[in-house]
Amino acid sequence: MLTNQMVQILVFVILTIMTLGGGLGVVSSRNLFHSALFLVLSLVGVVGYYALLDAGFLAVVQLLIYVGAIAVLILFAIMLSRGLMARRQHQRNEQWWIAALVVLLVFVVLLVVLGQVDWPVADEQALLSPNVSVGQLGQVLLGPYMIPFEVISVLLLAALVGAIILARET
Amino acid sequence: MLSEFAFVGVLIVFASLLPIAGLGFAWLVRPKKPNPIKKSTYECGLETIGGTWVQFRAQYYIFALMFVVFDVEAVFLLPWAVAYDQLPAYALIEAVIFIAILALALVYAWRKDALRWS
Amino acid sequence: MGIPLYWWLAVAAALFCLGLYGALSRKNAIGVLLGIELMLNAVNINLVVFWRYITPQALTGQIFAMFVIGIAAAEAAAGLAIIIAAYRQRDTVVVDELDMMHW
Amino acid sequence: MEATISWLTTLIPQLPVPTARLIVYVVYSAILAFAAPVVLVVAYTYMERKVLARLQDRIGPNRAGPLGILQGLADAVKMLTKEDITPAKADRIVFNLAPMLAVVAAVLVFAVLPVAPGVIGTDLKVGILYVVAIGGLGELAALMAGWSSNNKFALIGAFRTVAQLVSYEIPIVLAIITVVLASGSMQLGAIVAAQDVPFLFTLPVAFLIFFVASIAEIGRCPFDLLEAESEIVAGFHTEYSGMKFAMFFIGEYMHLFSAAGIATALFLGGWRGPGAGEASILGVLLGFVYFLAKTTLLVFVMMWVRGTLFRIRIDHLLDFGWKFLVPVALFLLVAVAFVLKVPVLNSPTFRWLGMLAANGVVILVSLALVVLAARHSRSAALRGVAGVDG
Repeated sequence: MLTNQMVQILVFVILTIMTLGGGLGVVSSRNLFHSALFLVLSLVGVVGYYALLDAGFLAVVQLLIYVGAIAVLILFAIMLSRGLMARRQHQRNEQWWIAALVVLLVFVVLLVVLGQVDWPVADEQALLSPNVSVGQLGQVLLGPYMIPFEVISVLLLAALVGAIILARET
Repeated sequence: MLSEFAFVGVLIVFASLLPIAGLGFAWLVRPKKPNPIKKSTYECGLETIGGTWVQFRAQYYIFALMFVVFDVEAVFLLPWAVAYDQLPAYALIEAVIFIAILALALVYAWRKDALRWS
Repeated sequence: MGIPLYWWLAVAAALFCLGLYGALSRKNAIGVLLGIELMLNAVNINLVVFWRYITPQALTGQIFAMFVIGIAAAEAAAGLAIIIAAYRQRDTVVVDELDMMHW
Repeated sequence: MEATISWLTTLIPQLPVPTARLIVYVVYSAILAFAAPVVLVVAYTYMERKVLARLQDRIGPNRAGPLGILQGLADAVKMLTKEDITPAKADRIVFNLAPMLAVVAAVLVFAVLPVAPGVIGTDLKVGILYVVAIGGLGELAALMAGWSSNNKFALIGAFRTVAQLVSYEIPIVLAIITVVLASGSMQLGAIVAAQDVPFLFTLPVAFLIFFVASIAEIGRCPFDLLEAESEIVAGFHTEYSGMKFAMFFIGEYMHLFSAAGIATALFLGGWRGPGAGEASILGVLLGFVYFLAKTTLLVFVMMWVRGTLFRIRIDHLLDFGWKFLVPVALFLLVAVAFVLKVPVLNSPTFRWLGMLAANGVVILVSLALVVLAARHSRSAALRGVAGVDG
């Protein structure tokens, strides 16, 4: 008999294969276009994570912004820098093995440290009913987080202005 | 406690079975007689001259850029729209400032002719 | 939640390390950017996991994740524009060759 | 769905609820993923051919079966038995994945479509945003197809398709935010429930923006640049043949249906109508009939538009999106937000009238601005001519 927990773990394992497998593809693929597609796979895995964590709004936002917008932007940029695809050059720099060693070290340290911390996990009752709706998000966004809310639009305006100046053909 | 996305998960499985079944069945019944001319790249019967990677115009990138900016702004406006009835009147002013900055981005791109397809 | 908190943290750490490796080892500027996107996502997973497991009644984790996504979009837009501009100027996006900053 | 699950558990008492839920999910998924696409494509291609033929004073399909009703079947057999060619220079894996992704993305939208009272795959709290987000997968499929074909026409077609899709997604999202503002929810079930007066009548400008931009999103005439045979052959799927081409084709017709279905849910009151309700089987069936009728009406209008208008140029297309639809949608959003905060308009009737008034103001102001701009550019052009002459 399938219990809820088994289903959750099964979904978690599938999503982890997608996310980490995609991530591995991003860093190891020799073709940049494939790298970007692996990134999409990985990000879709993260969408699943958010859905599993009951953060429905974030899941959909991740799909919309990352998969729908940022991935398209990256693919466009790859296609625009034409010679990259044709030239079968080495994709790794000379120090890649130092990077690999350092990253491996960081990973082991992180795993050990994360295992030793006694996380203040909330009580059972609170865990069962995460109490966040989009409406509440809106109330907080326009209440305490009003300044960051406005700043985001200024930031995006700045990014747009800068990017248009940079990317325009002169 | 089952996520509201459970149905979407089931549907993804079935939705990917549809093309697999369709392509699989077609693979069984269709003829397979490839030859080099059939498999060449389509260009009105002529061979492609030069690589596929002709230089594309950065114009395409600008449209994708505008799209990303407006998409992110829309994501921040949606919680505002959902909560709007419960929000005090100054939420209107906050949102108007937000939308005005967004409109400024549009006006900038417009004035700089970044939106013109030449 | 049926999944231990440590699993989530381990997965996020693994994704972060993959991204870090990509950002450090790639020759190509777009490849570096892809690595950075992976790292940002790992951070976001952590934010959401901490919200879900430690403060499920507070909204801070989700709000922060939203801001991170917004900032990631701005970063990608500007970063890729720089890469395109550099490509047009120098006909390369190999990071080692883009050295116009130190003359 | 919940009603069906509880009905199933009362029918077979020893059935545990999770199992009943799984059975219902699987059956409904199978309907959405297999039956619906086949029925929709056959029905709508037949309808499209007949409608277009009538508009052009022809008869349309009339050989296969009575009134040519079996034409869709004949096409299906033809597609199945066509040789499937993968170009030698193509990137095989990506080339094969792209059409599958296109179909999966098209099916996934159906999950949140409220087709009848209580009949909806899952009434996500973020339903309408989910629909928009899934649309992004279609862009990805187009880019994958265009890139992996290793063909200039396909690549340029993919670029154009995606530029068009992203440009018209913004007006759609802004129109949706207006609806969310008026209904206070992103849940499609709740949006349908909020429409005692359909938003078509209270937010007509939002409907027009949504509808026009939807036509562009599904790439139909007059926005069918990606299939401009005289310029870029057949767009991003130039290299596709046989069943893989059929996948893109099926995806297109499913998008046609889901775009009309979402417009119905957002603006035409969804399944609502006299007698429709969740209480009885008859009410549910009646609701389904209303939904299908409204959706098919919108599909018919799209076909009518296709038969009447001519294809527009890409610069005009992008200008229309960014320089007309987006500013109008932003203006409308602000106007409706303003009206909803006016304290006098507290009763529902006044709310509706207020929104309608806001829409009227938006129409008048934007039309006035367009006329002024046209006059300005005309006189500028005239001055230019005079300058050359003088």
